Amino acid sequence: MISVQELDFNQQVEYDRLKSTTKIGAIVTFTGLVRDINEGQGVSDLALEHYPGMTEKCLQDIVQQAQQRWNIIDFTIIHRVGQLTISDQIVFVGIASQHRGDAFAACEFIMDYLKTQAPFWKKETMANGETKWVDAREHDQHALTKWQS
Amino acid sequence: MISVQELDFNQQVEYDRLKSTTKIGAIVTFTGLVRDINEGQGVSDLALEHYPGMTEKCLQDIVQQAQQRWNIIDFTIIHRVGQLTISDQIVFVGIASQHRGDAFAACEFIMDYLKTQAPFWKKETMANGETKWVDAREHDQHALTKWQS
Amino acid sequence: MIKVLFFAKLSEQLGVRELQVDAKNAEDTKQLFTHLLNHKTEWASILTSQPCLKAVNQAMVANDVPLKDGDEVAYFPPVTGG
Amino acid sequence: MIKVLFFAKLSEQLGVRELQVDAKNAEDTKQLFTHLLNHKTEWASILTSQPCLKAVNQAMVANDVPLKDGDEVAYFPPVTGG
Repeated sequence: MISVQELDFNQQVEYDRLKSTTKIGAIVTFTGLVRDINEGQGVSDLALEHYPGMTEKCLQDIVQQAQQRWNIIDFTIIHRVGQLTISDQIVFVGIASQHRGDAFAACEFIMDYLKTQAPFWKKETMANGETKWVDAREHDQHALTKWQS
Repeated sequence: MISVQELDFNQQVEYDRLKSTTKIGAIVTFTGLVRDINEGQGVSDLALEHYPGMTEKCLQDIVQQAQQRWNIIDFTIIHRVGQLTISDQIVFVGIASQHRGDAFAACEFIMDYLKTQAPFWKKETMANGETKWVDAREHDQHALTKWQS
Repeated sequence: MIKVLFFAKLSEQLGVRELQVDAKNAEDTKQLFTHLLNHKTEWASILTSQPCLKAVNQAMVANDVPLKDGDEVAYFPPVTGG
Repeated sequence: MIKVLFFAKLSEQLGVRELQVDAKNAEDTKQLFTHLLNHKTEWASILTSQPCLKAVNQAMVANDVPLKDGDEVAYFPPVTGG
């Protein structure tokens, strides 16, 4: 399941949905939250813009790549857009597999590619009221190298 | 938090506990479940034995190693013992960090070491009523090599 | 016509989110980009002063590719979701 | 005395979970193991026919180590939790 939505999501609901068959031996979930500090500056709010249409296609494509590499029984990707604030949930990726190795790798792979390829953009509002588009991190590009061997 | 317990645990409760400060940007959880098939045989029940005292020390030691390698804001390890059945939750490892790389690595590291070093033993009851101690998997030993560079 | 979209900081700076460009001014993404550089006085400096990714029909492309009437081309900064 | 513990399949096969061994028969884990091999007729074959890990005072040890009165030594199969 892939969803781009303004609404918040619930960890238990998503976990239960992934835990749907008795073949599943491992569930890995990742949740991304709005931190209060980014690059050393106090953040108060976050606006998330995306490219409707392309976003869903891009996430589907990333999942297909993961499915070609690992044994995935079920998956969920939820990414929120719109106005968020400190400690809000931004993104959820959950993978259900027979074995833990597949679940860990697929979950991290999807997050690493989502971070560098899915068309979302964050705009932060600082504690002092200034707004600033978040810069892409070199580190996120670098994280892809571990999947390219 | 480290707990070895007969009682079941709740994903939402554990997740909420990890999400306790606004510094946290990433939460990774792993949950291990009783699968209905192990090594091709239908499993109906599972008994988990452990070495009280050593188990807790061993898990504490694994967490300390993870803390030396990665930035961990909070962690939870829960491992159940006693009688379990199909689809029951066996183990939970949750990591809260500022960044996702630390959370993924620490969570998988802890599971890989738990699997090969923590003194738990599984005994399966098959659909036909036969019982069998589960054999250690070569594959689990091999999983450690990725942490030894 | 070619439908051209801008996102995030780029759309804020250009002051526009969507634009229609005659397909004869956009036989490929290279020609389209040159056309956009000349669209308004300040556009050349905005579009060339920062990293700018492009997607054709909602798939990112690294190099220049041919375009045809009805295509959708988007320009945006490096992504920062997740 | 040395407190000796067995777990899982090993304890099932030996028919015992705990045993006290006089410290003078167990100056180190090697001597203790030899003592256990001779504890009952079938113990030698049980203890040598399968992989058997050991922990001294609740920490796994790979090689033989010295023992002293009051130590706790455990023998068990490779672990299978998680």
